[in-house]
Amino acid sequence: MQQIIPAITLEIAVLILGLLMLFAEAFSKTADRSHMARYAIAVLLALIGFSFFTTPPPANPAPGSMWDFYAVDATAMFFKRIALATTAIVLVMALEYRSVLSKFIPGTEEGRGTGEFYSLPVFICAGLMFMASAVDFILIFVALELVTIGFYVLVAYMRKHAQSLEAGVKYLILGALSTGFLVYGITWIFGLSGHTHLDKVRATLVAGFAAGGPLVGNEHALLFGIMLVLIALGFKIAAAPFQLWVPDVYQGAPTPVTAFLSVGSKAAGFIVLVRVLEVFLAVPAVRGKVIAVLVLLAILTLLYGNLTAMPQDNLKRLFAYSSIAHAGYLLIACAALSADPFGAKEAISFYLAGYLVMTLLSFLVLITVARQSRGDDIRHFAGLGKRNPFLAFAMTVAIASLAGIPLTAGFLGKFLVFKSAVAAGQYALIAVGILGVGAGFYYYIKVIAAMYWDEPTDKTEITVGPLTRLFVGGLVALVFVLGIWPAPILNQLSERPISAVAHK
Amino acid sequence: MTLTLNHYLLVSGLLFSIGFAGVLLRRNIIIIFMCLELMLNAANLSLVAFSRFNVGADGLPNFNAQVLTFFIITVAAAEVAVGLAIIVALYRARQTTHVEDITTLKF
Amino acid sequence: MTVLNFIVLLPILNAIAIACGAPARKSALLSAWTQLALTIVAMVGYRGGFAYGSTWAVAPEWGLNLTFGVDGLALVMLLLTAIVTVAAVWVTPKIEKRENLFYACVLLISGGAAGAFASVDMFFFYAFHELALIPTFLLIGIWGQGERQVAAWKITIYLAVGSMILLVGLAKLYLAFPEGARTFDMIEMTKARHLIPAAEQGGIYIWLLVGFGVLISLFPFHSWAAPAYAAAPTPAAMLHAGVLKKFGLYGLIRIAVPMLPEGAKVWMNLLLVLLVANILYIGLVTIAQKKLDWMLGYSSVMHMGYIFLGIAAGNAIGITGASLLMLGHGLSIAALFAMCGYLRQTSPSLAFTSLGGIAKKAPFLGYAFGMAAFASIGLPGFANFASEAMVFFGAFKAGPAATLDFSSIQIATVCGLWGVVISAVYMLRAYRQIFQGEPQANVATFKDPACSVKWSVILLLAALMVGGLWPKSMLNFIQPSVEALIGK
Amino acid sequence: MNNNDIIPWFILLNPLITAVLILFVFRKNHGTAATVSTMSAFFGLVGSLCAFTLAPTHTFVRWIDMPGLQIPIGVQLDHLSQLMLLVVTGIGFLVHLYSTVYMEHDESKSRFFGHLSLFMFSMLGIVLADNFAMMFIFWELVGVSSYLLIGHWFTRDAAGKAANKAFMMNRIGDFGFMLGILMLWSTAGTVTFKGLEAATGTLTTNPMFLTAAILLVFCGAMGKSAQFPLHTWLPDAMEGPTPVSALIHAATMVAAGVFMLARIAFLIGLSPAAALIIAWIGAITSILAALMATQQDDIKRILAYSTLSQLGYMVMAIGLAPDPNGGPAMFHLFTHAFFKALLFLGAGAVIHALHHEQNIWKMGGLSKHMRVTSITFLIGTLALTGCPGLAGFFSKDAILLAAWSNKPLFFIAWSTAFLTAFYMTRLYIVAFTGKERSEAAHHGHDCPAPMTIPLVILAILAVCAGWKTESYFMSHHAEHASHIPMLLAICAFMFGTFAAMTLYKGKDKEPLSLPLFRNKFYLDEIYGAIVAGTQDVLAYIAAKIDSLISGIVRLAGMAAWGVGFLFRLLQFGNVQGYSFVFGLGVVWLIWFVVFK
Repeated sequence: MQQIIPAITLEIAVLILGLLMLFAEAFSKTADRSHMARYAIAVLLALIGFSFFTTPPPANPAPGSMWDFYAVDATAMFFKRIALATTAIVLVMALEYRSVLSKFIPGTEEGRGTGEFYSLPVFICAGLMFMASAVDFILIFVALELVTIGFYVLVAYMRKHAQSLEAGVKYLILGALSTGFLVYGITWIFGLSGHTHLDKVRATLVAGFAAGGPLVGNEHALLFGIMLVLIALGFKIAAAPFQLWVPDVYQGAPTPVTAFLSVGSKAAGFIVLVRVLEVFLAVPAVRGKVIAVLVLLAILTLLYGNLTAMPQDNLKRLFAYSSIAHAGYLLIACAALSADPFGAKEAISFYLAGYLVMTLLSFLVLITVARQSRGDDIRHFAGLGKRNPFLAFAMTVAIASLAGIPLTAGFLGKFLVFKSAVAAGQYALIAVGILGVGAGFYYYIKVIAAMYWDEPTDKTEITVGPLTRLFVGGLVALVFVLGIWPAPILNQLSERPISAVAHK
Repeated sequence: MTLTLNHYLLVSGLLFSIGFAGVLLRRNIIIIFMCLELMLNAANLSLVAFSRFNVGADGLPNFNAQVLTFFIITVAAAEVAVGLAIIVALYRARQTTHVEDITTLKF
Repeated sequence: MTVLNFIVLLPILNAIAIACGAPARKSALLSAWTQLALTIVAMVGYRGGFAYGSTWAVAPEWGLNLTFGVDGLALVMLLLTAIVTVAAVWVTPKIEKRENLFYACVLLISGGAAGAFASVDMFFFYAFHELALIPTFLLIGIWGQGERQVAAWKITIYLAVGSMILLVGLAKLYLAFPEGARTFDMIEMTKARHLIPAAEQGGIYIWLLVGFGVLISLFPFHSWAAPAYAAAPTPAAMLHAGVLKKFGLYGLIRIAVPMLPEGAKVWMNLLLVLLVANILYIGLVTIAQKKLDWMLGYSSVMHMGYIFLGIAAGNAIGITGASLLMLGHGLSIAALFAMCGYLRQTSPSLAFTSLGGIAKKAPFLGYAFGMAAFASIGLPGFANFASEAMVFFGAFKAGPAATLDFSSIQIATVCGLWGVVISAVYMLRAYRQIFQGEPQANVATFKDPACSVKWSVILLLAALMVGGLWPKSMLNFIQPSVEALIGK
Repeated sequence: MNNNDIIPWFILLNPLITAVLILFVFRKNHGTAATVSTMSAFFGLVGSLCAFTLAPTHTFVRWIDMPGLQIPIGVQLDHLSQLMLLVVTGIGFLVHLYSTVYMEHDESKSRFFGHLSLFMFSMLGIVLADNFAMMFIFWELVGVSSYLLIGHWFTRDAAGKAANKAFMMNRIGDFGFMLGILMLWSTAGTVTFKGLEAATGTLTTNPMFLTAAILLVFCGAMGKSAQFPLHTWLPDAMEGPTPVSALIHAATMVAAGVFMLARIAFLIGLSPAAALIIAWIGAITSILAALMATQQDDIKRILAYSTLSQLGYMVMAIGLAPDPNGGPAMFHLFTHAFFKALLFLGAGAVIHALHHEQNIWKMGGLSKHMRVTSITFLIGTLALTGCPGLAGFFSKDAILLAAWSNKPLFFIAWSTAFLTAFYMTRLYIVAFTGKERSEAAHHGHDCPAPMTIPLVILAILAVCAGWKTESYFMSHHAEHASHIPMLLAICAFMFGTFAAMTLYKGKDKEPLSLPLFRNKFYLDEIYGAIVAGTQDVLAYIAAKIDSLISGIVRLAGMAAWGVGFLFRLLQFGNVQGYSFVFGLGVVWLIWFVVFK
């Protein structure tokens, strides 16, 4: 059995899964919806398996066909798998979280009304997968909105919980604002190039801004459009100064949604960012400015994320700030994208993969512990080393990886990022990055100190369900495997990009 | 006086700015939300304008932009649906739609 | 699987086993002794070159493989690791809380150090060293004393930042090779060193120097060391000051010296200034200390200056001396910390003024401490003297002969010689105040330590004397490796 | 390696094995320790006697051996070392024998004998060394064994301090010594004495360099042989047990500096400037120490200052007449070893008999109670003061003769000879004649045989060691150009003795009061002030700077935290405010790219 499934089948399957779940939610007789999530997890994991047998795109696709806006290359497939895996783990978290959830939604019975909470991530997953393949501004926009609107609902899902609603409203307003900037920016780029397909946009722009080309003199217009797009994407990936929504929304949202936001939304933002940057950076007339802006954004983001996390006591909020910091590291690689295209792309992809694993691991532990300690402050983790050594160890691994200690996935990601920054000669970024790592150690290790140094305030043992235990164990193993033996991931990325947007 | 592309762009820019100003200045979340829709419509206007003034070799306008416009309208509708639902839920929970009142999450 | 794999894996697997509930002290001791025995087996069976190689592909396209292999220099460092591990585990008193976690952390530090020394691959060389970061943090924070929490944060963040700087330096070095020749294999890199453009070497060298320098507590990046050692539980201080700190020096010898000779020239004067500051300035700071543990911590910082001097010399004599000094210093500081730990356990305070006349009450301790103290200030008969002398010979030879117009490295050598006087000042004063004089009231019930402490100190001192009386036993391993490294 | 080569190795390793055996096996068994140690010293003496008859040999093993740096451990048996072996093992054996009684009731007797054997090993290492590095190694080892022996009674605070001081002063000297070795090695490429001798051509290319190197090496001798200004440790070292003072701080170890200079006499001969400076330093030491000795009350301290003074004599002699065979310096070293050891052991017998009374003004009339001791002490005194016919006369004469060519030095040397006669006579008269001035002095008695036998043997040697032995030390026979120096020396002896006799005969307390001399020219105080003013102040400043550096690091951390806290204030919860910041960001970026 090899390569018989067209890639688009995966998205279609995910969409159908989502629809089936909605039907089940509407027509199911029993109150307990957890089986839906379990089936969905199984299907999503199966789809990851199927994804290895997809057909490559046709060599010369007919004009006007699907391939005009949909590309399948190594990076795209990689991110599709990331989306599937993330969604599956988020569903595991959702299962772990369901007792908390049902307290805050209308309904009398335990479990009633949670079905949408399981099905919406599946739709978002479809959006993420489309985004991974999107090479046309239209598809990018639509996929991005599919994801964003899904998140609006999920963030505000706990309708009896004021903070969840508040987070939802904030996300809604700021998200819509960024959408406005995105489309307005796309408008300007379209206006200059006359195309929405990235490859054609690039070709037109490069020719147009070449010496004597028709567009010479319009650099400012192009830069204006590019900046608007970058601002919108900066919002999605939580780059300073467009990051203000992140801590509030992360803290208010149901924790599985927070995890999904920090992984899925960020991954989606970065894959789009990389795709559009490859277009913008190809135009010599604006390249310098774009890089300068990326450097500025990266420095601001690194400083803001890392320093602001230092005085933080709430773990969810701390992870929110740290996710801003991680966006900063990824932006370092983005700034190196034109000097070291392949290395930087590899760095971004690998960093995201590692980030996914460690973030999901930390949130999985966070949900389990927070539910039983009744709170998600750092002090609720005090003495976890005694209350549940397994979870404490898992959290230590996650923290070590987030902080960037070698032999973990997070370290290898950082290494690749710094390597490409060195290759690009971005020493200011490196200096700020090192500062950030130092600050990062401070706030990450705070968690370890709480877990091992401090005596528990609440001596009850913390129990872990079998599914959660399985996934925690798996993710711990994955953190080490990625950190020590990255070959499988790299092999997926090493295949040179074959889509139209690839550097030729 | 003939209407040039620049006129359209100017109007669209004004729309965008008015929308953004509304977001910054109005206190009621529903009105803020309406202003956000205004910003999307500014984009729509300029897109159509670009499409109209960017006539291809075959003499037809560039339909890509018009397709995008339709998508934006559709997406905006979905966004409004979800957004209003959230705002209604918020109003039910907190009996307010003022931005100053929803500041429990901070620092 | 070679014997080397076992040497590296043993402590790590043992740490995992202990964390999972194996009897802590017994298995830790067993593992440490086995590690030592295996290391000796490996040394006996060593026949030159890089031996006991084994490799697993990790990312072949970057030239990244998990490759183990040792030359003579690495073997000596492994021996240091093994001996200090045995001693560190052995001297550990009864741990009241979370014994298993304690021993697991200790063994992880040891395993990390062994892994780093046994790695041929630059990436894993770096990675293994960092394995010790979290265990050190836990050891100091949970079982430490004094300002343990502040010290734990400080050492962890400081070393993390240093490691990041080092990482950037290593990345620069990796990228300095032309595409196609890039590899993380340090042997291959050394062979291909001529491919590094001379103009770029300075830029790489300074990153490595600062990065490694932080890990080694090179002035002015030393302020983590003394507080951490004063706060750390005895085995952690022994392993960290004795073994882990040598990682940075080993790295400089393994990477910076052979691959970046031009870079070394660019920064020579800076390095000399810093190392002289390490020797003289830190020496003075050490004199000003009023507590034994702080004094030992600072003295360990000070002695790094001599090793840097050997490295700065850049010739076979200096670097061989520096390598031997790593062994000597590691053993002597471990012995001193072991006994300092015992004193701390039994005395109310380690302030010099509150101790006195202990030699009368505890003759063994008086003797052993005296020997270790004399060893650390370079008394002949211990490895420190032979190596310090070689460092001085090598460093002095790096300048011109038969002229009083000394070059900068010769001036640094003179300063280093004066440092020998300074170290005698503080060590002898400490010894006099603690051990000599009439026994004070608060040490009236003082007794010699139990066998475990005694024998682990004896083990360390014996190893020191073997290296000092018969330096060729170690030089036979070190010298060919160093000569191969610097290409003579 | 034939039999002849084994003997020096035996001499060298024999005490080491003994020391190890005592310190590790016979720790608790004091009697055995003393016996083993004394037997081993005896074997050493026998070995040295055999070695004296052997032809010069030289064997070595490679200790450090790499391209560019060879440091052998070798034994070199030649003219110089053969004689020195005899001195060291001979006096060593007698001191061992003496100690078996002197230290009889000491509770750490085995430790004492262990360290004594360790000292013998180290000292013999210096004597036999065939190269500078090895000499330096044993140089340090004698330093440490001296440290251990001075601090034998370490519970006494003064002993600990004295031991420390001795080690520190030696360390300072060794700083120069090592640097000198490095300079010579870097130029000649070898550390062996033979190699250096062969490389004189290279060494003399830069005379300034050679002078500096020799003087630096001489620093080592200044420390070990207690030359001004590094001399202050030697009087304090008298805190150690008296046999130790006799062996280490009178006869052998302190002479190691002179021996070392004799070893490199061929180098000193190449640099007249260095030789002159060495001679002057020796002369200054000898006169200063003699002046200080005139006002001391502690019997051991008087002898210690006298040792200093005589060592200065020897060093001066080296500077004046560097001779590969030793010259007058080694000759004086040879004779001085016997009578000074004799004097110390005699003093020890007095102290032992008087239950640790060391103040000469609390003695008196001891010649009545301690016949053997007082007679032998008198012989020692006469030998030291240069009474014609005794050993000291010949060697001093040789030195004065050598100094005759340099009149200022001769004058100093002559004054020293006069002062020596003065203060030694003072010591003898006050301590041994007149009436008993304390209860203890009434109960003085001669000591048991193992203590008196060494006195007698040494007394015999003190008388006849100078007879016909001078030629052994002279590589070429210079005719006595003038008899004036000899006559002047006799005058010095007579004036000094006479002056002291008239001044001190029958006195019960010090008739002269010269605070400057009594307080040793205040040098200890000056040094203390220098150390306090430089080292301690610098250490204090350095420690302050260091806490500043830590403070900066800490401040950086706090600053990061504070900036983070300030940033956090941006997160004030109002979504409109967030939009505003968003808008600011937009405006800033657009301004940055479009208008800048």
